[in-house]
Amino acid sequence: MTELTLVQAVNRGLAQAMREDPDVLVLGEDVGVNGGVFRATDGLLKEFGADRVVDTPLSETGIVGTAIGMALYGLKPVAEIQFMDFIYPAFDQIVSELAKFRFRSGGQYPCHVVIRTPYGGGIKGGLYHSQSAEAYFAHTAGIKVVIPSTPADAKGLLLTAVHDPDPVLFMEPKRIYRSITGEVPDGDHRVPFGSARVVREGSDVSILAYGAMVPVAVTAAEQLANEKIQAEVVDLRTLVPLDEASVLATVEKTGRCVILHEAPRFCGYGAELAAIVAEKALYSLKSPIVRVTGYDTPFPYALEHLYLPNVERLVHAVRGSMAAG
Amino acid sequence: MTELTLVQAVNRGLAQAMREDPDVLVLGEDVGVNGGVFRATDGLLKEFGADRVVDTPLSETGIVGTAIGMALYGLKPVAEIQFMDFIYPAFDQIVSELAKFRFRSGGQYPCHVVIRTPYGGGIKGGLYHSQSAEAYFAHTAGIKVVIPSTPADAKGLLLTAVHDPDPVLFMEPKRIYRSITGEVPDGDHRVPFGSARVVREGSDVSILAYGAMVPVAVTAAEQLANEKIQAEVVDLRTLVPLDEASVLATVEKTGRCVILHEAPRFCGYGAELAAIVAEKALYSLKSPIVRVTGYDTPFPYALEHLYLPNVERLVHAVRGSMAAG
Amino acid sequence: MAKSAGAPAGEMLPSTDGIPPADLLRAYATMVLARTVDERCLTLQRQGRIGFYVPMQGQEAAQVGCAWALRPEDWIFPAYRELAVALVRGITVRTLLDQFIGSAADESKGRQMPNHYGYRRFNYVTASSPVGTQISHAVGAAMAARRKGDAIVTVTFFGDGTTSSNDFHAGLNFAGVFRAPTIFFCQNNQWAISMPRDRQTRSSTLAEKAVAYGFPGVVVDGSDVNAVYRAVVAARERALAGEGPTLIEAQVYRLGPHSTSDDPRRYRTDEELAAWKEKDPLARLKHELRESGLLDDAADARIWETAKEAVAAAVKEAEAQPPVDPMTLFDDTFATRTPQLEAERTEFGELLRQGVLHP
Amino acid sequence: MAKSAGAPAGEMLPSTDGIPPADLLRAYATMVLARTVDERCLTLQRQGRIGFYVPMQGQEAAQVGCAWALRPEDWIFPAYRELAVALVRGITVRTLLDQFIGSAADESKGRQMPNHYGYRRFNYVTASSPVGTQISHAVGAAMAARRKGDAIVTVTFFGDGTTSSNDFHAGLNFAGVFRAPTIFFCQNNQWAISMPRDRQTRSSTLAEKAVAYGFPGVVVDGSDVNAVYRAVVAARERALAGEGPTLIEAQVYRLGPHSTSDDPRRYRTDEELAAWKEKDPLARLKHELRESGLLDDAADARIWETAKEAVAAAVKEAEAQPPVDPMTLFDDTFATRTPQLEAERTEFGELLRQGVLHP
Ligand SMILES: Cc1ncc(C[n+]2csc(CCOP(=O)(O)OP(=O)(O)O)c2C)c(N)n1
Ligand SMILES: Cc1ncc(C[n+]2csc(CCOP(=O)(O)OP(=O)(O)O)c2C)c(N)n1
Ligand SMILES: [Mg+2]
Ligand SMILES: [Mg+2]
Repeated sequence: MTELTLVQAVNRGLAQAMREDPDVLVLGEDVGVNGGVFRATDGLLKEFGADRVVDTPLSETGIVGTAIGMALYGLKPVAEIQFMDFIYPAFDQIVSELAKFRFRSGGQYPCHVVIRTPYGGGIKGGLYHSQSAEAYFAHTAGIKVVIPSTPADAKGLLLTAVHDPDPVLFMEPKRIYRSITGEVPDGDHRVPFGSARVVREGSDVSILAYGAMVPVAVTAAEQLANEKIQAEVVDLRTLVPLDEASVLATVEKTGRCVILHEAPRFCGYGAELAAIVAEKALYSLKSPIVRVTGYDTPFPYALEHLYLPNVERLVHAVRGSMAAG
Repeated sequence: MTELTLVQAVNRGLAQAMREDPDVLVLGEDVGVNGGVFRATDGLLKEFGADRVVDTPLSETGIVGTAIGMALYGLKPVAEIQFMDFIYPAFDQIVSELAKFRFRSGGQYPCHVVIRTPYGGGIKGGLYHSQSAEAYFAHTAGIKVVIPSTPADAKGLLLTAVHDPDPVLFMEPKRIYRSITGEVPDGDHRVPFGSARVVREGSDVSILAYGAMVPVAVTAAEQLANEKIQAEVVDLRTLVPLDEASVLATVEKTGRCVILHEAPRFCGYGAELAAIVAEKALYSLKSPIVRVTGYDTPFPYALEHLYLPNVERLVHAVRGSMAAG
Repeated sequence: MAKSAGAPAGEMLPSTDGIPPADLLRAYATMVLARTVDERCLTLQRQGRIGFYVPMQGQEAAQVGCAWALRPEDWIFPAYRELAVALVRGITVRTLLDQFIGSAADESKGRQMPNHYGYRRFNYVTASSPVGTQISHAVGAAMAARRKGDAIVTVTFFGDGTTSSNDFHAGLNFAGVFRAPTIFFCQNNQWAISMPRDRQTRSSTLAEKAVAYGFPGVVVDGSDVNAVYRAVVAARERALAGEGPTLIEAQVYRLGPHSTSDDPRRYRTDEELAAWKEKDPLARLKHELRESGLLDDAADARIWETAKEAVAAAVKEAEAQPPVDPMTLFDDTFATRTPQLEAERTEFGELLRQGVLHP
Repeated sequence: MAKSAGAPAGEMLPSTDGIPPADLLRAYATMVLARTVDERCLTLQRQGRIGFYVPMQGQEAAQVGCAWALRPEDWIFPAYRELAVALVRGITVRTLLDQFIGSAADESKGRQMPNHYGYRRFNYVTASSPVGTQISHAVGAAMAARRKGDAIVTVTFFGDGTTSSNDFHAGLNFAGVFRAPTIFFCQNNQWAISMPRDRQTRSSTLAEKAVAYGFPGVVVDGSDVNAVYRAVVAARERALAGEGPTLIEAQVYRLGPHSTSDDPRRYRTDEELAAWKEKDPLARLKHELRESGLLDDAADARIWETAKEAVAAAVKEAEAQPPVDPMTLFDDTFATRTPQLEAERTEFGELLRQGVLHP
């Protein structure tokens, strides 16, 4: 066990994977000499050389396209997209190629690329350094979507991703890259996909969250406990595959469901969670489902603090959920 | 009034807009000399000249990017993406630029581009000529998403789109381009955005649909009527802005909600509809919400007929909804 | 006849020579076979026996010349029009027809439209429809092969229109920077559906676009199977010597429609077509073979006859194959089904059993 | 001092000349002003008074030389590093600082990070962060202007790294095909964050990439304000004469960090920096002005002093502006709010009133 920040845990996870398996390599903009703009790949060039830590030209299309080619040939590339807001030039490669290669070839061509990318608000990044674009990818059949919320999960889920036979989009909550530290198991620590984590037990209301919203949910739950409201906080960890059983179990237990994410509400990931609950746990619901999310505008700059869901907004929403029904 | 197919109605709508307003122009691959691969732009080159019916190089990035530049300068470009499956190279331009220009400039730079694109299955087009990608765009703040299901709406909504001050994604259900005809008003016929159409009234269950799924819903409703199940069919027409009031009204009336779309279920547009109902009309629900959708796989070729929601699957689902609760 | 195809054997010849004389007849036979398959498939499509088809007539010499210069270990990243490349690789007509029909015998499980095939055992990567996306894959695979110590090249095929795509730019730039052992084989067939080459881009040749990426671009007469072969052999040697990629522009003409959904009379003249028919690559090679005494009319007729019979037999076999098993729909989205897919599959199976859905 | 900026008046000079002598001192003063703003903003950022900053030191001559050759009617599509272009346009320091601070006085309503500004009244289009996307906009706007009969050009700015982007390829190709009156102004500042120019692409110059699109590309010494001016005047004349676009590569150096989040010592040497500091464009123009008797030390000191005072005054004013009104969050996603946005806004207003959210 070592006490690490989330970004250090990512770094150790990458190093671990690369040490174990010579087919693992890292590529992206500024990942080599510069060690990544968030230092997630710091030190890797020195340890593994320019052949395995590849500084690329400025083209996300090229990064993902060449990573796919590498994976088809048998390497295990981990591509970095510098900010999730810049993943769109690679969207065609991800949606048309990466996600569909196995299917369209009848299983002949698996395509195990991991795409790592920092996402989310809270760093005063405005429209283009703050987006949470998980819903686009969760809707895309053929790609797994993973978001850790702790240093231990960051390493453990990343190692699972690198060894997974399918494409994985690995979203890193950059807002908590350094603001939280935690014990991280040394060595080949792996956290399985599709298994949510109950961060805090509670009997009154379920809060479903992931990534940088998990600490917000926990703080809110602590405040709510003072009001004798016991909130259960569930960290989904992997959006695809979703641990539907855990989602249904907590809602069936508490009868109330509050969904929390940073992305805009309309057609966001929370909509799917709400839909699943409305389809499969309707009769357990004591009050209407509530979503606490970013607003349906582009991400602002000056008003970021009001755009991002925070503890106050969540507490208010949970109180509302308790009062209803 | 003239009896037209849906694709003819699109064609007449474009001609109408271009005759009225010299700032309207059309651009895209094969839209000029060839008249579009579905002939949606047939005859326009002859009437309006190569200056206003622009055959472009093979780059969706370039098509949308130059259309944005034209709109910034004051033209009203209508860009065609040959198949919706090929919109992804333009995704960055749509999501990062088109949808955000007005917001990021504080209202200084509106960006009224219309993107027309044929979407959906049913033509044996396999993975790359069948997709229904509406959810990606409905989740993107700043762009309207419109899908007609009749010839009259095709013309009326298209004319509204061309004159709308905001970017509009206009999705055309190619499967019914020619299979249905209908009376279309001559001249400047406009159908407002944000107003759903009750295609068929019913008291037992609400079917929410759009585009090529509307005729499927109507046929199913007719069959169900034989079983004394009166289904209300609502054609959403515009996914953004959504006519939420009509959605809630029908569900509150019938107490049962079946959502129909071609796209994969997970994080599809139906999830948002389900979420809204679960948030705002929960207490009206007599049975769990049901979604009848494409499966969460890429779009297949040989098995297309089993992938696409059809009348049988919908009827079965409605019966299930009636039996439950 | 299927055996007439297949990768060339023996040592690679110095790059100044064309296809080895001993192979030339086989190369010709492969071109004839490609033409025969092509014409047959256009008919099958018209008759509704296959759903769609992308013909390649006029491009046989470019494809055979290129493919003949490669080794079976070299990886191919095709577009959708490379029938003759597939045949040179040794992929049988029957195998291809299984894909066109989309039966249970299709090695890709009937997942894609006709012409979008691929076979790992032939190092022929499964095609997609979006143009150009394969280009950067070829670059990545070449980098991977080099890293693994495999002395192979990757070759990617695309058309004149596709030089405008994002991946053309990204792929060629990455290849230049990383000196990837990749051959970019552009079949400039003069048209991208209805868009003529001159309106696709203002560069005077497509080959000269390589300047932007710092490596050589060459133009070659794509009706001349030997010229193409020589260009590809040279590019392959360069790549394996660590000197990096080459862009080859083979100038050809698409004699047929873009696809069975296309009507080329809407955008091009009969005169243009007629002029290019004069340069038919099959006629050209036949003429050369006759001049050098390798072929006479009787032998030529036999080659055509053999091709026709082989195709007829393959069609018959392929049409006898059973349809795709519906339950396979839920395979291969992921290596193993997620709980969500498992649930959808169960429900789907139930609908089939109850007769709600009909296979 | 703000008045020293602004577009040049009078007839455009023949393209063989540099900036008109009568303007040269104003051009120099604008460069000094840009440098002064730049240094002040780096300090403001360190002090937490603005959130982020992208410096442009080293690129003043390229930007001023280019902008000076344009007319106010010409549309500018910037990246995020074109401070001196904005100043030449007549956008005041105060206006820019309002944006950097993101106050209620920001004409873009505090929507974006510092440096991402735009002003319709100055024909200076609002920047975004994704690199390159502005390039195809410039092409579309140029086509639109021509269609509307406006004799203007569009000019788009981007860096060496951005030549690898999708929109560079698409934009230049469209411009070539449609002969758009667009000037592609590439500031090759040798680095794309930590990626040196030579590893960005293997072409020998960036200008030669224009070959791929069938129009001229020229290299110009970006430290020489007159050389840049001449190149842009020539390109502008070409464009207005209907001869199409030009790619200009101005070779410069980014003297500072990529942004305030960057530490350039991680990837480049002090020696390299020192060598380029020798070519500081301000020093160069100052030297020329002294040689030609247009400037002496006292006058130079006054120019710097004036700039400093202007900037100090602007900072003071800008910092006194009130914060953005929270309720504006729901404006400008669409021209008029959808029912969904109206509902979100109402709920948001309620949360503010109830003290759940704090402005
Ligand atoms: C990204 C994308 N946009 C549009 C299409 C539709 N389309 C299919 S082929 C084609 C033309 C391709 O021309 P070219 O690259 O010259 O190849 P050719 O078909 O002539 O062999 C177009 C526009 C597509 N497949 N992909
Ligand atoms: C599409 C995209 N990918 C990545 C980034 C992150 N990024 C910001 S600036 C930059 C380098 C740009 O280099 P260059 O084009 O040379 O311009 P310069 O910053 O040197 O002026 C990168 C990689 C981005 N803004 N957009
Ligand atoms: Mg072509
Ligand atoms: Mg640079």
